[in-house]
Amino acid sequence: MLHIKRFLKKSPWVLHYNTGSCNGCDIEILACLSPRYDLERLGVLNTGNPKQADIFLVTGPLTHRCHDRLLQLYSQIPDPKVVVAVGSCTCTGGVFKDMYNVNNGIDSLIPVDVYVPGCASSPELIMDGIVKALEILEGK
Amino acid sequence: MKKTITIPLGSQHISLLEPVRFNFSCENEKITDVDYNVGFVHRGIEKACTEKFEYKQVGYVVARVCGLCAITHTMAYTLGIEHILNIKTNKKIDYLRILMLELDRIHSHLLCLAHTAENSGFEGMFMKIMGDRELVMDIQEAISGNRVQFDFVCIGGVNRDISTECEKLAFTNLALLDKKVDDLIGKFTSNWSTALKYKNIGALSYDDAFNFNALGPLARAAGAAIDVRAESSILPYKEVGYKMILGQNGDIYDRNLVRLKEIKNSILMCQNILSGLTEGEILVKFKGKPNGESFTRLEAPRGEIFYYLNANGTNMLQRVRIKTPTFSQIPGMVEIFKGSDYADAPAILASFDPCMSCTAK
Amino acid sequence: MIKSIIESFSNLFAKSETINYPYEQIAKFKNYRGLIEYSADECIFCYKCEKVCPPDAIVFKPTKEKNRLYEYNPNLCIYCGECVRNCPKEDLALWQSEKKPKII
Amino acid sequence: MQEIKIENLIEEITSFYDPKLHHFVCLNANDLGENRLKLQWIFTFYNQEDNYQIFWTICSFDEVLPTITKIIPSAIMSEAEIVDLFGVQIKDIQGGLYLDETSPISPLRCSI
Repeated sequence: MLHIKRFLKKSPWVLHYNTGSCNGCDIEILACLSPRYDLERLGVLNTGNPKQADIFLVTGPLTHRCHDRLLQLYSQIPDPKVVVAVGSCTCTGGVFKDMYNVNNGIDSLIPVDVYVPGCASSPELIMDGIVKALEILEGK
Repeated sequence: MKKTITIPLGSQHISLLEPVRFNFSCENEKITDVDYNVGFVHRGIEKACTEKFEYKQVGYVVARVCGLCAITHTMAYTLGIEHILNIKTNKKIDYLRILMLELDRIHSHLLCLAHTAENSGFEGMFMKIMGDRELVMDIQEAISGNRVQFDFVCIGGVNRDISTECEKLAFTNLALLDKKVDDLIGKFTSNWSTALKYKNIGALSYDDAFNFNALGPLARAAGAAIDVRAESSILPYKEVGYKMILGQNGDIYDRNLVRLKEIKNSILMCQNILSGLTEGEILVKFKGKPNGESFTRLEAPRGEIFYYLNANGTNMLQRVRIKTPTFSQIPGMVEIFKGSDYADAPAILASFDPCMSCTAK
Repeated sequence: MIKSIIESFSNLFAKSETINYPYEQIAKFKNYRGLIEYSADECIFCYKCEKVCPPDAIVFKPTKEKNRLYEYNPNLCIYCGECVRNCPKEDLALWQSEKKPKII
Repeated sequence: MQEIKIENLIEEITSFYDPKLHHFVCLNANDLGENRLKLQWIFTFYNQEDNYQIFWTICSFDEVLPTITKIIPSAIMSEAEIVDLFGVQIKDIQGGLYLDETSPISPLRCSI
């Protein structure tokens, strides 16, 4: 069993959820999987099931309706897990700061390990963030 | 014996980029009723535009309504406020604005086609189209300095001029893309898994297109000649070689083809603009504060976008109303879902190219 | 059919489209909109950048001395460049560099 | 621009609207303060340049407004949005399109 954990870290699977962003960061995450940047060569696979994921990519300021869904997804991901906040609005709220239906960044709800700034974060920055997340995952 | 089963799709799903929830009521394989929940990404931008931001900043804020048609939102807002402030822009500014609008349309359509291919189970095609899309993204980055959020348009003009290097890059990349789109048209008309199995699936009839107020490629695929580019004289679209593209049956196959042909037309427009660009000012100076109201319509990649602005002579606007293409099309989409197979639902959804961050604001 | 066979064979020998990023650098275009940089020596403290910034990423904090202290939050910035365009001493006091923002 | 009375709304729009000729853009609301709400039903014409037909009326927040979804099905979204954001009552239209229990109630209404 201990061995499996070692190999899990070689191929982290990514879960992506949008909590109210403008789609800009989401299409850049999609562009990360495209041939130009190709995250899959690092062993990263985009998955739809939270129970198989290791890295949680979140985009967007936390809207009220996404609140419960984000918490549910976060609790369904098995340990060890790393949360990456992609985009300025995910880190602090960005332009959407203090709007009436927004909670100013996801760190008000779940612990965040890596903050990736940028509006919209370029694939280069997202890859930097995932590489950093891998280092953290190794230590956990 | 018939038994109704409810199958949810969303809000988190691998084939969805953004949170939206559909509840399909199915009898055996057929969808009989659809319940939708689209408000996951409601942030309250309309309120913030009138209370938090001054009218000069609002252009940058409304760009963040949607990342896919960011330039269209800024443009519609800017044209509206220029109408109130009575600013006349010169030809060069208009052409540069159309150039960015059309580049945005190309990349958005390519993304939609890639998504449709992925949802119909053709992963290789997804990779190929996403690879081709990088050509347009490169032009956008070279011109505006950012890949997605351009922030290119400002009140009175544009923020950056095109350098000769950018022009050269744009010409080579567009010529390359033109060839690749020709190739894609061949694949989308003859290949079984992307094209032929989607004939007569998810169809919208000509009459329904009018009854449900369909817009953009969804309406044009059904043969309805609905395009704001032909109905509006704010931007000189007719001078740069705009042509209406119509389909026949309104199914997924036709929608894909209409998108591909529109990309061809947009490439032609971009090339015309780039070869006919003259020297000139890129920013017009203006004075005063806005007072009055304006209605602006513009064609986004997904259809008509509408801005209502009301200003009362102060730095803050009194009311900003944003109406986006997907917003008014949802009743039509629900109608298309009824009667089709559940297995086709993700592909139909992807072919609508829905934009939820637009819808919920 | 024949066309696609020829295409797939030529793809075998074509140059790879992927950039091997963390080990290889991505070439950036000129005028890339990166981090905003500031020089206190040149600043005339007109506070125009603070006024125009949509998300309030630039804030001048009051201090005991005469001039206020410039504070910039890259995690709040939306990289629109409006502050630089409004700066009376553009390129000297405030400019948009081509550096990437730092990841924490 | 054409002012109409709220009682005649359905008749006016039924006699005007032809799906093949007119395009319904949206229903727009604007809070003028002092319990007055300006409503605008915005239509355009297909194949004509920049031609708007706007029906407008001013009503109060206590009135129950009629719905036009029987004539124009796509109006349901605009109406549901206004019910949510302004707290207006429209017959047979439910709120809850955008807002939840934790969100503020009718946020776009003037506070005065």
